Amino acid sequence: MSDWLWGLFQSWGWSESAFNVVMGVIKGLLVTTFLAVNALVLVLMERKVSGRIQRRPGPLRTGPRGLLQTFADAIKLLSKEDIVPSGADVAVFVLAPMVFFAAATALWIVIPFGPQTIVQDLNIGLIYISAVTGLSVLAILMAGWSSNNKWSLLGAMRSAAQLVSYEIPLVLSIVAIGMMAGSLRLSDIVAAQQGGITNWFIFPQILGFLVFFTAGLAEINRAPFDLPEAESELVAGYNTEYSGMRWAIFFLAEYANLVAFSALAATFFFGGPTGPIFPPIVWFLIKTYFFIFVAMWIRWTLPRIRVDHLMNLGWYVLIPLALINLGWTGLYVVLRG
Amino acid sequence: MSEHEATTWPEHLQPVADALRERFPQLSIELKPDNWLEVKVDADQSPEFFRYIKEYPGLAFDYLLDVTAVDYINEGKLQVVYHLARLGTDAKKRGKLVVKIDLPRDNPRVRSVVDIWPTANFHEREVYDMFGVVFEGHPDLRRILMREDWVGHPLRKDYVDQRPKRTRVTR
Amino acid sequence: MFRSLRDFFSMIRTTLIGMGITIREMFRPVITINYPEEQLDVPLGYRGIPVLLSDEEGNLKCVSCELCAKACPVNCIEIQSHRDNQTRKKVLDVYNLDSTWCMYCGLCVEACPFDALAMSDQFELASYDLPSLVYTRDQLAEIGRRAITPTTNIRETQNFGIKTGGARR
Amino acid sequence: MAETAVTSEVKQDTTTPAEHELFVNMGPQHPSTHGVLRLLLRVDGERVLSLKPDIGYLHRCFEKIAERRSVQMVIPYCDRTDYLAAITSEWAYVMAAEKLMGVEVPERAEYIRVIVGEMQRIASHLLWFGTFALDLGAVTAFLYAFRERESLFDIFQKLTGARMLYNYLRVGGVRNDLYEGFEEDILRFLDLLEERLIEYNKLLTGNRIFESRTKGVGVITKEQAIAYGASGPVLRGCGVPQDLRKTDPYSVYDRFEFNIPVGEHGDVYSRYVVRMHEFYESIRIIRQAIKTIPGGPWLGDVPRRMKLVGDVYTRVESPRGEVGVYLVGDGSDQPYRCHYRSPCFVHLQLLEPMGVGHLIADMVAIIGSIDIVMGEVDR
Amino acid sequence: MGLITHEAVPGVVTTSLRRLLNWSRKSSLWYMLFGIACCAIEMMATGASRYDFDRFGMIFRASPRQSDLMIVPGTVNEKMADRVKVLYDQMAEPRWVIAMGGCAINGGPYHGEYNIVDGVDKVIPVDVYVPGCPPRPEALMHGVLLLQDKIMREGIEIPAPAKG
Amino acid sequence: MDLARMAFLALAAVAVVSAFRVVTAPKIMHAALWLGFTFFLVAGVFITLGAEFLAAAQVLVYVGAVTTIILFGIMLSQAAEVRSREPVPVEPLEGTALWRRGVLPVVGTVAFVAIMIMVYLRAPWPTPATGAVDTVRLIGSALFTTYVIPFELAAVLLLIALVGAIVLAVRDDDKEEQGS
Amino acid sequence: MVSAYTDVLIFFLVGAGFVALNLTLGRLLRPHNPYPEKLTPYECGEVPVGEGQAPFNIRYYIFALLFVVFDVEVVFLFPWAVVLRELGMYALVLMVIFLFMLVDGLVYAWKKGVLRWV
Repeated sequence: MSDWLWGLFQSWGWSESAFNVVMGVIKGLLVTTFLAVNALVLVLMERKVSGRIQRRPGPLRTGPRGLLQTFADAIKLLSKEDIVPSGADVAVFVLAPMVFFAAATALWIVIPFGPQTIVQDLNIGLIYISAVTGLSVLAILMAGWSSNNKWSLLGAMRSAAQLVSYEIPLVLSIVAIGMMAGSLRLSDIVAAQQGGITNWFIFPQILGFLVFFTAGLAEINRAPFDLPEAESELVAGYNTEYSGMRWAIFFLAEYANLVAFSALAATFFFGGPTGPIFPPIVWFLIKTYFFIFVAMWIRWTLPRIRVDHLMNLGWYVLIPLALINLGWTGLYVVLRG
Repeated sequence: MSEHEATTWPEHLQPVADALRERFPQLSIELKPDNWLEVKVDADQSPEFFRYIKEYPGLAFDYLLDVTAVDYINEGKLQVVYHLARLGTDAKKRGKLVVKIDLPRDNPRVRSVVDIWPTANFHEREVYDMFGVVFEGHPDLRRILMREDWVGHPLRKDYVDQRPKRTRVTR
Repeated sequence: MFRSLRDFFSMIRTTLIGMGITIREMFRPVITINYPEEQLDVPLGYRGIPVLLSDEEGNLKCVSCELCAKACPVNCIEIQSHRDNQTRKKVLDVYNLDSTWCMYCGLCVEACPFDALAMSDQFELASYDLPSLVYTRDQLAEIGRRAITPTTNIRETQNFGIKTGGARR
Repeated sequence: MAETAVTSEVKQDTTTPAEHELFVNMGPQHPSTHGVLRLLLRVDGERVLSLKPDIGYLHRCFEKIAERRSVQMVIPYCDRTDYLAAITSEWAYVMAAEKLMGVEVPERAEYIRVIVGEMQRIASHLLWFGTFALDLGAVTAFLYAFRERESLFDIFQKLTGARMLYNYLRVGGVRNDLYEGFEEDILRFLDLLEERLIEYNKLLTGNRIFESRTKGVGVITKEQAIAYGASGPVLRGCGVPQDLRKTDPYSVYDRFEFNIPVGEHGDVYSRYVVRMHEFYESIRIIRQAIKTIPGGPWLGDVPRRMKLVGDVYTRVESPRGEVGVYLVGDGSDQPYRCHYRSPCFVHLQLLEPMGVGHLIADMVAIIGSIDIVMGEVDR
Repeated sequence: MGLITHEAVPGVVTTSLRRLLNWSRKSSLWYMLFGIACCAIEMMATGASRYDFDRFGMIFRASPRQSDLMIVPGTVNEKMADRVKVLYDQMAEPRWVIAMGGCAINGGPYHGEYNIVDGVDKVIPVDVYVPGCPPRPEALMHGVLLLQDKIMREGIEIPAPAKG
Repeated sequence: MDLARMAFLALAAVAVVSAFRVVTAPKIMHAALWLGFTFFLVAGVFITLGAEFLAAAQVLVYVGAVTTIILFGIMLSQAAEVRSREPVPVEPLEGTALWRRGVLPVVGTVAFVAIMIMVYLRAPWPTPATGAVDTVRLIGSALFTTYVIPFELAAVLLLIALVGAIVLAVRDDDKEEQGS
Repeated sequence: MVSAYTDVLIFFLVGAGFVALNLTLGRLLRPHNPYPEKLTPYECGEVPVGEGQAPFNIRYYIFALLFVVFDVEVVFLFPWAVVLRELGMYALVLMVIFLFMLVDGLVYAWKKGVLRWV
């Protein structure tokens, strides 16, 4: 299709740059749609999974078997009043969800849907991932600060400290992946794991996976690390004052991040979107949704960790483990050549 | 009350009564159901009494159960009632004590026992809130259950509700 | 640090145990009652709204003695009656039961010496406005009649399962 | 809108704000204050520097109401004080009335009371377990506890006709006899519960995160607990084996064999463990009572005209601690004064020694661990 | 002001849009986690597995900003009344209120006592009254179904069914 | 003019405007956010110059970390006017203030720009990297061959920064304890 | 190569645009009825007391500072990761030395107890 479009553009006498821009917009819209659809599915899935774990059916009455539940939620949120509390810093308040969602979208540029199906296979892919995930700290701080609410502020400070602390082990475990593949390109990482399960990085990188998974859960605010929004403690954390669509955007972005995290876990450690029989996109979805399910499963099992233990876990456990993993990976790579 | 009654008391309560009489010979001690000992104390005597029953080793009532009051409007008095106990599984050492202090209905004042039993804090606040009994020496004597701007003390028998009527709100 | 590490691994271990529990529960059947479509059987003796009972001919058993109104802790029962000139019996004119004041304690039923009152199984009383929540004599009698239809298979003296009248012995 | 003094006090404080300190209102509407408790926190970051409980948001004039109703009519109101343990609050009141009227309670009624009382303890502890888990973020454990609670409610419903507020105890006995098949029902439930308790322990008690959140948090010493008049699991969690069922037995509790579980450290975890053990003790008591329950009437001879004379204080071990009722009668059938001593009202004072120096997240655990029922606190 | 107002506007497009909106609102009533008294426990029980509010698409939110439905489960007294008002005010529109239990409807067993506000509708407007003391979970769900009916009719001229 | 050049100019222009806003924003919070935005745009400028690694590092370190630290700083700051969400009142400059706050910065800026221009004119610029060159690999090789010593010195520098930060924070705490 | 990054820019814009679009769409549908009581900051039903924003303890700052330091370190790690295979043991040793110094700092932070959460 891209070739056909390119031909069309050439016939119109447009330059390659213009073509790239148009293609970029198309890809962006596709990815956004993908994220939105995913979020719709995930919200329902989360409610169904949590329901099953708790021996109840979950949404049932909206549409057949409750399938339209998230559509109803979305439309309702869309038509819900949008409150900007008095004393809030309006510009920052409005901007925060945008930044959060934009960062969540931008992350998807480098995530491979197939061995070659990547929006842009940047050759600094891994650094790009590290850099973009860091942006959500900014958004959360903006949201918490601008709300003029104490719970928001507490939530924002918490989550900022949390994200900041878990970013490091996360990135360190990503570096180890880069070492294994000898490249920062995600397509190279997928390629390096081709040829059967034994080539998956999970085996030499079991420690790295542990660190990545734990830190990743913390980075996307999933239980047991869902402290920023800890309902029983901080009411709703940094988004206490957000209502309607603005709040929904945070929600959406968090689910987008969950999908991204699961996709990355699959890509880094489980061979990425490849496998026998099925086309890559199917494998991509299977593996991604497996990790999404695991994240949900964990969420509905565990109590919430306390904030100081969270920090201890980050600094005293995960960073040392990540460094050990780094050393081990270095030896592994050097010795195996 | 009288001497001959005392002989019918359960054995383990005798030392308690003796210890009380030792310091306060005039004290009337009565046996109530469930082996409660009841004493009546004057308001001006109360600080000394409470300190004594807490600190005297033979008594050592370390556990204040409850402080409340009763408004005997016909007799023109407010009675503050303290329920005390000693902890312990040993039945011999167990003792339960009811202390009653009569106060005048207008301007009832009594010494606070918060410094002896910290638990009295909320109880006394509640009694103040509901009956208007002023506990002297209480660290923080404010209304506890009612709104701060509430008028009157609701559990008094002559209390009249004087709130303005509220009307229904419709959308 | 080693303590923290140990903690971390024991955390993972106990998490896996917990996840084992939850996944096992996940494949068990749901226990939910799908309310408007299916409904839990309200057990015999459940205390819904108090209703007036009728005898076989469909006449109210109530003799307007007002014992129920006196026994009610919240005064939610309002009774008006007049004495019929011919039969010299009291006739119940108004029997208003405010379902919002009622605490469904069943004391009125216990007070009734004529088995004329029973706690029904009716509890779906929600409404948009307040006046409709005061149940009148006829409404209460209607619910009461519904309950003694033969299909419900409840003995008459034990309407709705509650022993009426003198639960003393 | 009138400000309460607590608010104005804080306002005074905030006019000279200390360095990096923040005043936070926790409640009355907060997910984990178990109703309408309000805590005024002064925090530095997330560490609590001082806290003041503010109550009265559910004051429902129980004591005044009791003065205007006849003896039997007060019982449903007793249910609504401690709505999670309606039976035990009824029990304390009914016992007081019986003492004032000199009514004998038949033996069967006492046994039934013990059985429903312990069932109530299980129900209350199940709810506490659930909400405590919810406070700590474990939603699933909450729903599991409610699941078991529902099956217990089925039995309660069959027995008393209501789910939560039973109005089951009467002066002189109980309202109705155990229904046919009660024995099988309750024994089946107890077996189920024992099975499920193992599950709870695996899911929550053994969990490392849970342990780290509860151990060493909200510690009070034995002396503090006694000085503040704590009772029930809060006191027992500090290592004081005080349980009215054993130390001052009422009803027929002295005929059953059971232990008083006692904690060691006086922290949230100890209180948690004490309650978890109490499940087993209650199960034991019910099993014994079911086995040995005598026949006979379930309601004693009560004079038609009830007269309350004198004053009496009765106490009962509720799931939360010691419930006391101080009942004064003036010869009529209405109590002249009815005072309800609630354990949680007393325990609230312990929040300050427990909570200061901890994090906001710990406050949630602490409040959960003392198992507050606001209806009982405010009455 | 949005396209959709509270008044009924005739027209096929607005009506079907309105119907869609109403459908979405009634299907996703997020209720505020707000417990006052005994009824709050039954409210929690309704949310629990046996009855499961989630079937109706109802989940709880702690913040009033994100909730659509305020279930007032319990007695509102003078001290609480102002807070209930504040919380109601802080909810984003559209918002609904269910008065759960006799106490919230008009004081219930406590009506007329000192310190009791006789019904939460003296403070905030109430849409559906659910009597009971406390109402069974089914009764509360019945109330929710009534509210859903009411929401479906909002802004559209559908004759209300006979009350019952 | 090709797209890269165009993008370069556009990004640079926006960056300058944004940098200007950093200085003129009435609210300090906004200033910090403008600064973050400027960093972000500078990263874009780097990309147009073919330095993708540098750009990513810029986003990672400056946008992600440095802006965060500034935001933290604002939130932690004790001074009420810094924390305030209200605009800071602008006072007219006079006397020494004018000299210190008006003239000196201008002189400094002019000098800085002059030096920059000089550097620009005299430096031997390499030809911009084209297409498929893996800059990361180049940097890596250079780092561990030519620039080994500076690389290890960077570690020392970071260590010093770390220790310095800790010492400052701890001292601040001590002071508080004495103060209160 | 620049074109690869136009996508990045476009994605950011599309993300922000998606948000803006939704909010604009919502504006057509949603009620808008602000009044002072509604706009008061939420504080569990109370009228807010004091300022919404108090300064935090300086200890939080340490986390951010450490983060910056480690972020810079990570920037060095990435090129190293890529070339490790070619350069072999030599680069590994260099990096171990590099990391060792930073870990030093971390250990120092532990010992000083500044990583304690307040």
